[in-house]
Amino acid sequence: MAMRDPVQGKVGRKDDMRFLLKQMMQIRAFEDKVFELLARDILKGASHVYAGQEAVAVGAMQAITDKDLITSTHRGHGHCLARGGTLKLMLAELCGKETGYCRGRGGSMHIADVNAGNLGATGIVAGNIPVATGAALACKMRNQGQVVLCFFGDGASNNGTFHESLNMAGVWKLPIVYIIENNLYGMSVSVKRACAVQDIATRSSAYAMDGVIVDGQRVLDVQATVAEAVKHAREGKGPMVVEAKTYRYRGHSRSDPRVYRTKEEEAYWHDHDPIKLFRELLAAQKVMTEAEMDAVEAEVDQEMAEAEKFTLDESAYPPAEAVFEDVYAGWIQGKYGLEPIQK
Amino acid sequence: MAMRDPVQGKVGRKDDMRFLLKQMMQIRAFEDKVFELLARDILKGASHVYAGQEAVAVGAMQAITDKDLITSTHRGHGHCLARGGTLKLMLAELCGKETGYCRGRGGSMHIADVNAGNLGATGIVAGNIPVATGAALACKMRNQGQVVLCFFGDGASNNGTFHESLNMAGVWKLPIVYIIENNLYGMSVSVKRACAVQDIATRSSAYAMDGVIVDGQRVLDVQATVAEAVKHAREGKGPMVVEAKTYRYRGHSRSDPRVYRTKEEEAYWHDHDPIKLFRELLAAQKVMTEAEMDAVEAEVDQEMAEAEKFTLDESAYPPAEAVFEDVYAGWIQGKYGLEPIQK
Amino acid sequence: MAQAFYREAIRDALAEEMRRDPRVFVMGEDVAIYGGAYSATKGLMEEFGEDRVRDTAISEAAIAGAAVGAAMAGMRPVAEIMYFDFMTIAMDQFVNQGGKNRYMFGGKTTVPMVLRTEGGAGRCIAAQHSQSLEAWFTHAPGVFVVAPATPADAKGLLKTCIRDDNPILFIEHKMLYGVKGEIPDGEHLVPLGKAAIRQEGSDLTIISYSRMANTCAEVGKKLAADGISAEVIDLRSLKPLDTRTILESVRKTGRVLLVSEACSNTNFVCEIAMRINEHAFDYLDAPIVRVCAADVPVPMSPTLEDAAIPNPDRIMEAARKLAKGEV
Amino acid sequence: MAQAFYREAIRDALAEEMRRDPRVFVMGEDVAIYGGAYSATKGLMEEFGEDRVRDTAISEAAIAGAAVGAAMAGMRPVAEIMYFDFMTIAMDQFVNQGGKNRYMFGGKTTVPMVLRTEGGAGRCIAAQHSQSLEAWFTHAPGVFVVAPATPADAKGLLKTCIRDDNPILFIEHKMLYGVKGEIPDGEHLVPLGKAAIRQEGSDLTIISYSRMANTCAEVGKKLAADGISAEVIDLRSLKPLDTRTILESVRKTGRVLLVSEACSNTNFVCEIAMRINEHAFDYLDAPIVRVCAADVPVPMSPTLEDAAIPNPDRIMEAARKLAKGEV
Ligand SMILES: Cc1ncc(C[n+]2csc(CCOP(=O)(O)OP(=O)(O)O)c2C)c(N)n1
Ligand SMILES: Cc1ncc(C[n+]2csc(CCOP(=O)(O)OP(=O)(O)O)c2C)c(N)n1
Ligand SMILES: [Mg+2]
Ligand SMILES: [Mg+2]
Repeated sequence: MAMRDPVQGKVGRKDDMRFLLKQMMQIRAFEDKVFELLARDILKGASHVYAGQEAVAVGAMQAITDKDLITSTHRGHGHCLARGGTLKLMLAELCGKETGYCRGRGGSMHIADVNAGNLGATGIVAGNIPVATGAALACKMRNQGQVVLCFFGDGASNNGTFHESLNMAGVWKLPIVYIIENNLYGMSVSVKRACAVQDIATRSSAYAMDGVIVDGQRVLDVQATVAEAVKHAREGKGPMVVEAKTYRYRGHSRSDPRVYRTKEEEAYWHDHDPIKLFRELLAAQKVMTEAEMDAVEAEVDQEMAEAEKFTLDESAYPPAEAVFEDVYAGWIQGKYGLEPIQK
Repeated sequence: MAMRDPVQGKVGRKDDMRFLLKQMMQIRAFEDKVFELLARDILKGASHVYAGQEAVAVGAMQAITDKDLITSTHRGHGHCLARGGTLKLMLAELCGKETGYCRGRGGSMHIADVNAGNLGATGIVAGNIPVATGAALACKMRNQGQVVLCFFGDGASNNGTFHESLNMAGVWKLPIVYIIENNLYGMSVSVKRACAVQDIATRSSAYAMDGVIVDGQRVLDVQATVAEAVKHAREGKGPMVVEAKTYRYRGHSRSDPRVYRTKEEEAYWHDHDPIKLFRELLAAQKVMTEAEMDAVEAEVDQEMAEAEKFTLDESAYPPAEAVFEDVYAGWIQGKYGLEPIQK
Repeated sequence: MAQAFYREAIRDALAEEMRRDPRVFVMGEDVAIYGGAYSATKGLMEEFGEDRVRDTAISEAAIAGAAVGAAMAGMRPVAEIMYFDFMTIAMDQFVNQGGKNRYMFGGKTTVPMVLRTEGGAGRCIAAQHSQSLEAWFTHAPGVFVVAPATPADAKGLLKTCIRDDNPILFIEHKMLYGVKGEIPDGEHLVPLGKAAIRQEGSDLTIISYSRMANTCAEVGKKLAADGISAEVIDLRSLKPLDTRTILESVRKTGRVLLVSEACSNTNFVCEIAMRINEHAFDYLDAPIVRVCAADVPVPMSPTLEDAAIPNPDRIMEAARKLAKGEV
Repeated sequence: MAQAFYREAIRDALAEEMRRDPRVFVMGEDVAIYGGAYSATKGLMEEFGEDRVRDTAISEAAIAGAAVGAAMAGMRPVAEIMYFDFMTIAMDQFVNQGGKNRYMFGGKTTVPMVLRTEGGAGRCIAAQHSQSLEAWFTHAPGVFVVAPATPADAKGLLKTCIRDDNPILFIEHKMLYGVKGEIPDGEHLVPLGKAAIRQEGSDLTIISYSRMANTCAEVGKKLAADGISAEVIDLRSLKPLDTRTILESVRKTGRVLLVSEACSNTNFVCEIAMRINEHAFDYLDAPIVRVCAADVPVPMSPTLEDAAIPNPDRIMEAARKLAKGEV
């Protein structure tokens, strides 16, 4: 098995391009709002924001169909949105409101929409790699042509579950694409200091899998490269690894002073901003005018404002009495312990 | 990083060669006795026997010095003997006698001699890979030129701890040599069905480490190859992986009918028996005569008989009252819970 | 009623459910060609093929996690962790993902999976192959815990567990596989959360589960011969727990002996004691007594293993003292 | 006596022990450059260098296991698992190897290591970042469990743990790092296995540990204002456990309230209840009462998180009822 070359994405129909642009802008706007609400202490808890990495989720998700499945990470807002999530239900979830995707039980780190094929974010780094692999096993056994996209970070690739899962997928030739979002850091620890190899996709060889490295800032390249990997998986040729080189703009948490990296490095990546690059491409290829693109941004701002209003003004917290609901399917806490729910 | 070629071992001084031969014979004799005592139900518990793999432990252990450390596996008798263990104390341990290495608390799966640099066997497959890696970290920090040999099987290489540990050793350039005893099966599951790659040493590339594959049936090749890896590690060049291709003769447990492998395959490996091959070499190179070698075997039989006598006739079981001893250093179970041991 | 070994009961339950529901499949180390370390999956590969009976690598985290994912994606996996002791490696996947996904996701998913494992001491295989770790799982929200003592319960409960929509830890016992018992003919299902009263009695209540439930049943008989009337309860499910049956018995006897093969400190039986204390305090005529394993890693040596694990004599002695008011 | 934050107390304990003993070193995720997710290792890398303060990859099993190996090979590691919830990944290495090697090897090795971690709820960070899993470890033979509530105890106990020859799980609490308290000057060591009586009293005994011990201390004061005299015990070490202090108090008050932030079912406080039942049954004037977390994955939403975790009001109410004989 060897390292493949990434596939270069070509500009497509205007509608499609507008959709990609809009999704990236939605994610960016969402994350900006999240940061603001965190600062205002309206949003509780921890939120790991996706700003900077938008092209990965948005590009990758274009490569699959509705019936396919994904698993996400602690940095899951981008995946959720790109998989078809709405700003409203996402923000409501982050704010712990009953109207959110998980009825406020999960929050940022557990945002999920299982019925729509997003098997969820996880607070455990690398925690979803086995889960995704099992989902791919189900896909294979059910034999309806589904594939799984499993997202995770560079840091996650040093966890044991990465190894066990990729080996399992390799042996069983499961229809899954592992998408490593290598943003150069796991929290404060750089890939250089945490990971014995710098190109994580090369690890695919340990599982007799193909690997490919793609520029994670270019949404069309991500789309095309993942599409090829998905095709490979869907055709029964087995799993693949796609490593997208990318960058997160924000600190790991709101209080993170980012001492572990330089201003120059940050500037370099802001220069390679996925939205900026895509706008430049669309303008250069005359797919959309600046004005048209600004209009998309304005539309997104509007939607974001509505989502904020929905969340803060129109959504309630779950009632305290609901605390025991939905731990078990069919059972609920009673006076003496768990009792079957009477139907 | 690349795969290295194994080093070919040369026949050395007669005394040394006699020592290697004797150790291999001791292990074989020990394992035959173990099987016999299991069948007679004198030996309780599970024993994973090393017969067939003798050249690996014996050869590898020649490559290190007294101050170095090793970790072993559930198949640990060979490592213990080759690291300087005596048949008496080993057999006593397996039989759960107070005179054994672990005073009968550990038995086969936990045989250890920490003071002699054998940090022990473990019942958890792959369980000692992190422990060995931590020991290597200690060696590096203490800076006294020690190295660690970490033994484990093909099956263990599919466990998450393999990945996490080798990555840690790779990043920190720890003085450790990972010795994979690839005997083609993890219990009943062949490497073909469990492991996405067949040459496990190639996985070293995922950790920026050198790997090398050696014929595990040729004790001198193992010795020379491991010696080179140890030198590499001791000089601060970082960890290495050595994969020894080998075979276990016996079933995984006494009741294992070995349906997962063929009689032909077994015959092939018996034909490549490590003791047989070494005897042929010593004879061909006129280092030892057949008679001399037979004399070694007789000596070993005699020792084995003494070990049996020691264990069965001269050694007692630990007293039941001792059950609470040595769980904690400095504390013991009292009426109300743990109490400090009064000095 | 036919006689069958516990291991056959397990296998039959698996086979029946696999025949009934194509979503059910089996995976784990050495479950296919080998038929399971304790032969509880023997013959399944031959009947259902390698697709539905899967040998895995030695990757406990991936086994448990893959079961979680497969369950969420529409299958009903029955995964095996060969020894309870190795659940230490699968904890995150089973407890943090499997047990919590439903709740974290607002009730919008189910994780219908069974994780079969096998625990307990008795074979002199020492500290990493003899543990009983059920207390970790009764403490973990989102997962059920089942530990049958008889072939009939093993069969009936395993079938029920496979049909249930929750992640369930199904704990077998290494010393029970070779035990024979009657199994009701036809479709045999045992409900979750219902204890079995193995013997009725009025002087004291002995509560246990898994292998120790059988030991307690024997002790109960011997006590009867001595004129002591013990009610012996076999919990079968530890979560959901049949608190009502326990309380009824305690209200009758006023004396309770709890028996478990797991380490004493923070043993699951402490939860039982706590519930009795909460709901039947005034009925207690004596302190609740526990006979559990010593708080030590299970030693290999037979003399020490026996000293570490509850045996019939010690249970009997504790029961006698309790019944005679000597506690 | 100087004032210090809990997080500073931890850091000072580490720094002092590292200065005293060159074998002591620190490793974990983000402990070096970042100074720890909760800033408890800030400044250590600057003083002791990257060799003795090591950032690791996200490899919890290897972190715990490497600590075990380093300890057996002559060092005294203090490893960090960033959230208690991630101990699920390190269970095998810590519990099966770290906790058992000494016993399995016949007492011929020691494993002097501290695994620092941080648990508890209160930050709305949901089910995988809010757990209190101490019950798993009190149930695991071979390891000690320590959970300090105050800066002084955090410092004094951490120093003691580093000097102790056993593998110790040292549990900090995420809501305590920013709490200030007095710390005795000079060498300050707190012994293992000694509870602190935070308030003396005669009407009931409230027993807790970690953050909840502080909450209980406050509740104790408020109860005093209502004329209820509560003895408030902060266990500090859960294993070894100061059973004597507990029993003395129970013999005096006859009423016991147990408080823990961990899930109720098989909570560690059940072990305390069991010991009280075993050794002071006749002194009990009422059932032992527990206030623990609901048996649910910790929900993110603030209303639900508050409902799931014991709060001062619920503890107060339970204490009042108990004191007034309404239980
Ligand atoms: C098992 C586990 N270990 C540690 C953490 C704490 N943590 C949260 S995010 C993170 C970094 C993850 O790095 P990476 O996988 O590269 O993803 P990124 O945050 O860069 O997107 C860490 C260490 C965690 N949540 N889970
Ligand atoms: C973590 C764990 N999983 C499973 C087992 C059961 N088991 C014992 S030995 C073995 C096979 C190990 O294979 P390998 O590592 O190749 O070593 P070998 O037995 O071939 O020497 C298995 C599955 C175990 N002891 N530990
Ligand atoms: Mg990263
Ligand atoms: Mg093998």
